[in-house]
Amino acid sequence: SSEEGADDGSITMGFAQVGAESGWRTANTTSIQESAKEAGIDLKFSDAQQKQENQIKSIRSYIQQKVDVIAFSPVVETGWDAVLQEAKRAKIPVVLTDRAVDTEDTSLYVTFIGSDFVEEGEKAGQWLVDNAEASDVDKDGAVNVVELQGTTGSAPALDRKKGFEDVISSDSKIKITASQTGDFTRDGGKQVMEAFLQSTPKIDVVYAHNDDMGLGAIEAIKAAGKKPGTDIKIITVDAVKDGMTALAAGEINFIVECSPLLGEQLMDVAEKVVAGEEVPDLIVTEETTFTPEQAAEALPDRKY
Amino acid sequence: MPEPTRTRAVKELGARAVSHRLFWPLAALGTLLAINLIATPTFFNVRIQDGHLYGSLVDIVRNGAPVLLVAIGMTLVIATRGIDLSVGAVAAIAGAVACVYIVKGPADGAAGTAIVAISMALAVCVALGLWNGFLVAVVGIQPIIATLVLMVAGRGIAMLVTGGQITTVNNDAFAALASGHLLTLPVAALIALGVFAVTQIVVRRTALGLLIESVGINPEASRLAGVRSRTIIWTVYVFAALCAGMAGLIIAANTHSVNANSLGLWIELDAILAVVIGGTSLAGGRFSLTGTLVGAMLIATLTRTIPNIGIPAEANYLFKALVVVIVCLLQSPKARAVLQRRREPIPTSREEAVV
Amino acid sequence: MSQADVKQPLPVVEMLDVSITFGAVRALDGVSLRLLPGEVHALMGENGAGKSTLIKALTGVYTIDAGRVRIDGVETQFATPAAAQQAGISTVYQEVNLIPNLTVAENMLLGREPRRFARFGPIDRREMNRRAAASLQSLGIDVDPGSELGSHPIAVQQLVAIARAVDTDARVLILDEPTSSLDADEVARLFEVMRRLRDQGTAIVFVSHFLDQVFEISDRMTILRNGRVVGERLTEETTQLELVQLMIGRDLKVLERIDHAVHETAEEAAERRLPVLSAVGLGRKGSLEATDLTLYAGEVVGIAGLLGSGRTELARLLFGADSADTGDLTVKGSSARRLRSPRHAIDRNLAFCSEDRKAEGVFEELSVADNMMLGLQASRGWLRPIPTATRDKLVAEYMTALDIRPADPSLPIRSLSGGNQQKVLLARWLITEPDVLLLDEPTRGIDIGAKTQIQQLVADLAGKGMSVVFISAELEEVLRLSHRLVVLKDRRKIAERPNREIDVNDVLEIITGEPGILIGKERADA
Amino acid sequence: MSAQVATTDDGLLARVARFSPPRRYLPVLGTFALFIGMFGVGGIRYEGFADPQVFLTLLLDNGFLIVLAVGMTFVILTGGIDLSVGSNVALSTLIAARTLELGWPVAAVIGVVLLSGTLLGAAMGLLIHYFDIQPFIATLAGMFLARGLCYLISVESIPIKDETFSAIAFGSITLPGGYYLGWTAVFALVVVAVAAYVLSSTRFGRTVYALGGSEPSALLMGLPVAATKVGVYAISGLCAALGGLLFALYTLSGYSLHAVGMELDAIAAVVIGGTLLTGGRGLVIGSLLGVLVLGTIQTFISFDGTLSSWWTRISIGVLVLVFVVAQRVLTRRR
Ligand SMILES: Nc1ncnc2c1ncn2[C@@H]1O[C@H](COP(=O)(O)OP(=O)(O)OP(=O)(O)O)[C@@H](O)[C@H]1O
Ligand SMILES: Nc1ncnc2c1ncn2[C@@H]1O[C@H](COP(=O)(O)OP(=O)(O)OP(=O)(O)O)[C@@H](O)[C@H]1O
Ligand SMILES: [Mg+2]
Ligand SMILES: [Mg+2]
Repeated sequence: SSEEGADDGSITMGFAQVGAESGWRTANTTSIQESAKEAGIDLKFSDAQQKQENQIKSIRSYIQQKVDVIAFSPVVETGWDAVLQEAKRAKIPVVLTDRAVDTEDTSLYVTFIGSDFVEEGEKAGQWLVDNAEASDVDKDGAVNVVELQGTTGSAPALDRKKGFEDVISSDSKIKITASQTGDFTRDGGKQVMEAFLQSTPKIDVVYAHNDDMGLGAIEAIKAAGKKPGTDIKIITVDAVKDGMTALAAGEINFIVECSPLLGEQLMDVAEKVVAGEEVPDLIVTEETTFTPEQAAEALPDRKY
Repeated sequence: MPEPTRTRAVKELGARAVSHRLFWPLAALGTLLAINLIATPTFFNVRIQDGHLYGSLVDIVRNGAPVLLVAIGMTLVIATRGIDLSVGAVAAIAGAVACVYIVKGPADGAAGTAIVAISMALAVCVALGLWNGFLVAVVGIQPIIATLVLMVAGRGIAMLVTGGQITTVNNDAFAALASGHLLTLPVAALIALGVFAVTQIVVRRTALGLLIESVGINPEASRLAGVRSRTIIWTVYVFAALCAGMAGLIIAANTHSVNANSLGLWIELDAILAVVIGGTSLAGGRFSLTGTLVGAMLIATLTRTIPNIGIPAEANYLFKALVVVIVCLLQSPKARAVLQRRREPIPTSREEAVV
Repeated sequence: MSQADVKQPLPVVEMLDVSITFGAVRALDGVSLRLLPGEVHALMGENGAGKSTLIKALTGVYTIDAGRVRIDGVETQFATPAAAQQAGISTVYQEVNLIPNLTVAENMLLGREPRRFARFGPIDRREMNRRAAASLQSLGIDVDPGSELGSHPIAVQQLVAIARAVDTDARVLILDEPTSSLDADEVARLFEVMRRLRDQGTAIVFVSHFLDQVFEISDRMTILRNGRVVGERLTEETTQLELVQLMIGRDLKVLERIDHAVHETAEEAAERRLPVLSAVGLGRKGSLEATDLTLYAGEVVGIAGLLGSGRTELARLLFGADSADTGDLTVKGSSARRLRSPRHAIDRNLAFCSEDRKAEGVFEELSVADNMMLGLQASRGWLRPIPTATRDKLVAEYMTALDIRPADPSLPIRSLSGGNQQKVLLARWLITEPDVLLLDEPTRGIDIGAKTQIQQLVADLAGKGMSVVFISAELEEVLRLSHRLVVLKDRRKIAERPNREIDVNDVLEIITGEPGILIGKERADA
Repeated sequence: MSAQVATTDDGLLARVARFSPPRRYLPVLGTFALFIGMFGVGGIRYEGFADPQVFLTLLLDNGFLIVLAVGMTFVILTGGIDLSVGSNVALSTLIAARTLELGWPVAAVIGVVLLSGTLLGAAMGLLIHYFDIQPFIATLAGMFLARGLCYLISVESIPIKDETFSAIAFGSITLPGGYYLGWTAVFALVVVAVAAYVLSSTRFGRTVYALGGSEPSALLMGLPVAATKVGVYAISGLCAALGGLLFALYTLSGYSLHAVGMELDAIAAVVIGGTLLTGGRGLVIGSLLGVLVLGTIQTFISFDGTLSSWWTRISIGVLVLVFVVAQRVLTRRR
């Protein structure tokens, strides 16, 4: 129980992870598990396999187990009021990681640690606007972008699309000529890109919602006898190791980072919350962007 | 009098073509291709680039290879009244084993390493197939549940192998499985078509096909007739796993990487769909590998059509549902009977006019 | 036709020039049938003559291609069997058609279950069991109405199907081979019920291959051959010989010859005494007590016993279809302990033709040829396919030898009539040239012509040195064919006699333990 | 034949002692025994596991799955399968959320959701019965269709802010001892009871079993095969819509990616509950137990809390295996 937890000085945290759907996510999980061990926090971990109902169940079970703090990375933004209400009644503080929830009652959670997907899209768009001239590879005065969306309807896919579109609308030269889902996978990215290469003439830029789809697109572009990064510019989001390697090799032109290494920050916040200290409502993780040069520099000590 | 005779002969030929089992799937395939051609006039163009064929049609056959492979194995399993839901997970395991071996292996770029990795992955698949076959044939668990076990656990095993990471390999020999070319043709397509041809020959030139069908049609009668049903069931599950493994390797090679979570996800549904579109009944018994080939190509073409004609991502599923329903309706004898009854009055009235 | 009678009442059912075609097979070709209230009307014909098809055409299972159906003079075409049932036509189809996973009572009352409280109340199980029990009892069947139907032997299932059909207040009752697996006692009780219903004015259609039964119960008969009506007769004005000639269009002299053949070989076999298979203490808990049995080459062993006496079980144990708990088997001198699977039995040159053709015999979707070759192919293994030439030769040979019709081996077997399917199954085993052939009810539901052919075949096979076990519900048939008779009762062997020393009455005496009462009709055939 | 007359003078104890369950209840009893066993093991291993509230929460957390499994039971009993229920749930949540957003009255919202779910189910039933399309394929198409319609309604998730909905979602019955049971769980149990009644005591129910036993026979026996077959898919659709409403209450949102793969959970639950996938045998109560078993596995894993995500999958797979094999052994021994 929470008193016991306070007595012996150790904190029990229940963490409900989304799943293990990508390399990014497993890096996130590893970061949390390792940081918990370092911080001496007893971590109860569960994997919802991308299902909201599973996550709700886990959180309920954490409430029943009377953990000291609950953290989770919501599968969806909506639909958390009921279970968070229960946590509140049981006086267990809740920390959100990575993705926000959509609720009017902000007292339901203590804080949010994570990235802002819309902003990631905006950063990608901004780079394109800034480099519009160079990105018009075929020099016809129009920058034709094809977009590889994430899983249809998922929050990162929606937000990265939105942020990107918002920014590029400021430049009338830049147009999205085709957009299709590649389901966040390399195979999906490759197959969709193959189709685009045949059906959509004059592609200047590929904007992929994650590195994996971008890497798939690179394969397709190579197979079509073109040079990725040169004949077609590529922008992606995430900055996982494979993506950074391709960026350093000049096959990708720009990556917006979305860091999975939230573990340390999370444990920090958890300790403070349990100790009754004040924490800010919003902790946006420090995220940067990478150009090929920066990538080459950062690559050697990249963990994931 | 030659004129009417000829028209009648043509009519009869047409009627026979229409009543052929594969007429409607082929017609649907043709229609899809035609739609693509209208959307992209260059759709059928195939050119030689760097000494190999390049074009949408080539892509379709190459990208359709994994589904075709899985569907070939699935056809035989279904013919014995079974079903194998675990093929997606098995594909993921195969990819994981091969990629992890290559990365951890002594010389990760060498062709030898790739060969060892591939053999190892396929050996693991045989073991998984034996496991499925054991549950179905020996323990006597319903196939759908027996293979559900591996479907759920298998992806976990694949993640265990990769440690949850996307494992990327740099091995040209391995990559050649998917993107390599032999005699200007993509290796992946050659593998799938090769497996198709060999299976077709083995199944129809030996008695295996007949025995598989007999087990599927009436298990008890085949037991009494002395058919070694257990061995046959076991064999088809091993074969299905092996096919799934090859599919997994091709998918992994296609992107030089394995993502245990997404590799081959839902491929079992596509494969089953291909089998059924090809005219093999899920109730077991008579099967048609050629039908499966057509079905798999139909699905590959469908996948290609969506981005090609610019269907928005949100409408993918609607489009897929539509195509599936139409193809299946066209194939159903009952639906065709309804259609024909509707069509009948037209020729009659014309004949009346002539007389 | 000629027998127009002025005093005849209005027919309940009138079928006029009905035709039905299945693919290339013209199953019915302008068939007409009149059914009068208060008569038992026998529908006669060889296997495949079109009897079942005619029935299904009437009750809406098949839609007819041409012709008309009148019910009470009103033109009608039933769209579904349900519609026919609603119009008062109650049918027992040829294959036992009930639901194995439901209870006996549920099967009997399915679709008209008694409700509690009101019309839309819950089903009243107690009332249901009570009513089922009552109507079963009137047919003299003693089964627990609450037990699962599938747990009973086929005969009981058939009786339940009859009880279900009889239980409705139908104006027309159609029974397609209801007696194929019933024993004499049960047939007698069924006939009692049929007579009662007839006297109440029900029109009954009765199909059977047992001529005696037909002559005992029917008033009138319509005879079909190859999908055409070849005659409509009053039973009392017709002789069995006439009927058979109408049905098959040729004479029957073969029966005499079989009797002759059997006795000749009996002597020879007795001299040779070569044991092919011997079982010592073979048994299985719950189905057969430990039994000894030795089979000799060139000998037919008949197994007699009442329904449920364990005949099928014995055959299945000998073949390894069920594995025995106790006992030893010796096949041709080498001990096989117990056979663990049919595979083992087949490897030792045994063959077994199951009584349940549909569930354990045919592969409905496969062609006649495939069905025939499957046994041989299975024992060769998949790697050694039978060469096409050999295959075609064998198939053609057996198609003619057993007179299988239609004579097209590429047809799916399901489009053959029941009797012809049975012949294909026989062919399957004959092709493997077994040393021991176990035949469980090979003549059930088979017309007299085919039956004679099969009997002849059995005698010939034994003559050539095969050892045959012959099981049949028809004592006459068993006695006519076998050299030696084994009698089972209550899952136990109670007697074993050479055929010479025994007749029908003796067997009945052995089984009942009372002096045999001659059942007149059974004698007539001999 | 007087066995049916109840012998009331028989002592109750004696009757209980003599009681041996009919064979058709064996699988369900097996499931029940294993469920109790799992709870026992959990209670010993983890503190707080044996708390009755854990069990009550199990019902609450799985209410929608229970309803879904009930519908699936009807379909599977006829020998069919329904892959569309997961998508149908998602569609229902979205229709509910969108119509509520548009300000429709709650009754109308519920009506529309139930109607659309039932129609989708019935449409698949029509395809299956009248056009001989195999259930697996027809419902696969239904699955694509429903998911596609979801995206058509909204790609983004829509929160439900309606007061009535929240009131129902948060509502619970307080039981003696301070325990509580959510209204949605109560509702799910009511659905189970109704379904059990329909299957065991109505003509429709018996016809469902008959269809699973032998469809050609059922046709020849003059049973309403068409109506029943279309009916079970309509019921499955209705249950999916009900499940969707419960899910919408559970998450107070509508979203196109809800309930992906939930059809597999429902099928697994039905099978674990002892229903044969070939049809004709099984009980609704078994499906309820099946859902509870699946739920317990999850509770187990979150109480344990140390399993890597892949170990979760592997352990679920192993548990399902153990379960199915145990049940197989139990039912084999007659
Ligand atoms: N469903 C079917 N498809 C194709 N042909 C069929 C079908 N049913 C029956 N036939 C054919 O129609 C003919 C008549 O068969 P039917 O079953 O009516 O014979 P029957 O007189 O009842 O014979 P039996 O005494 O053996 O039952 C046979 O030649 C049979 O092969
Ligand atoms: N699957 C089964 N489950 C339970 N009891 C069975 C089963 N099969 C047969 N029996 C019982 O075993 C006994 C012997 O049946 P068996 O079929 O051997 O009789 P039979 O003498 O061969 O009769 P038939 O003339 O029907 O072939 C019967 O009393 C029957 O009720
Ligand atoms: Mg340009
Ligand atoms: Mg017949």
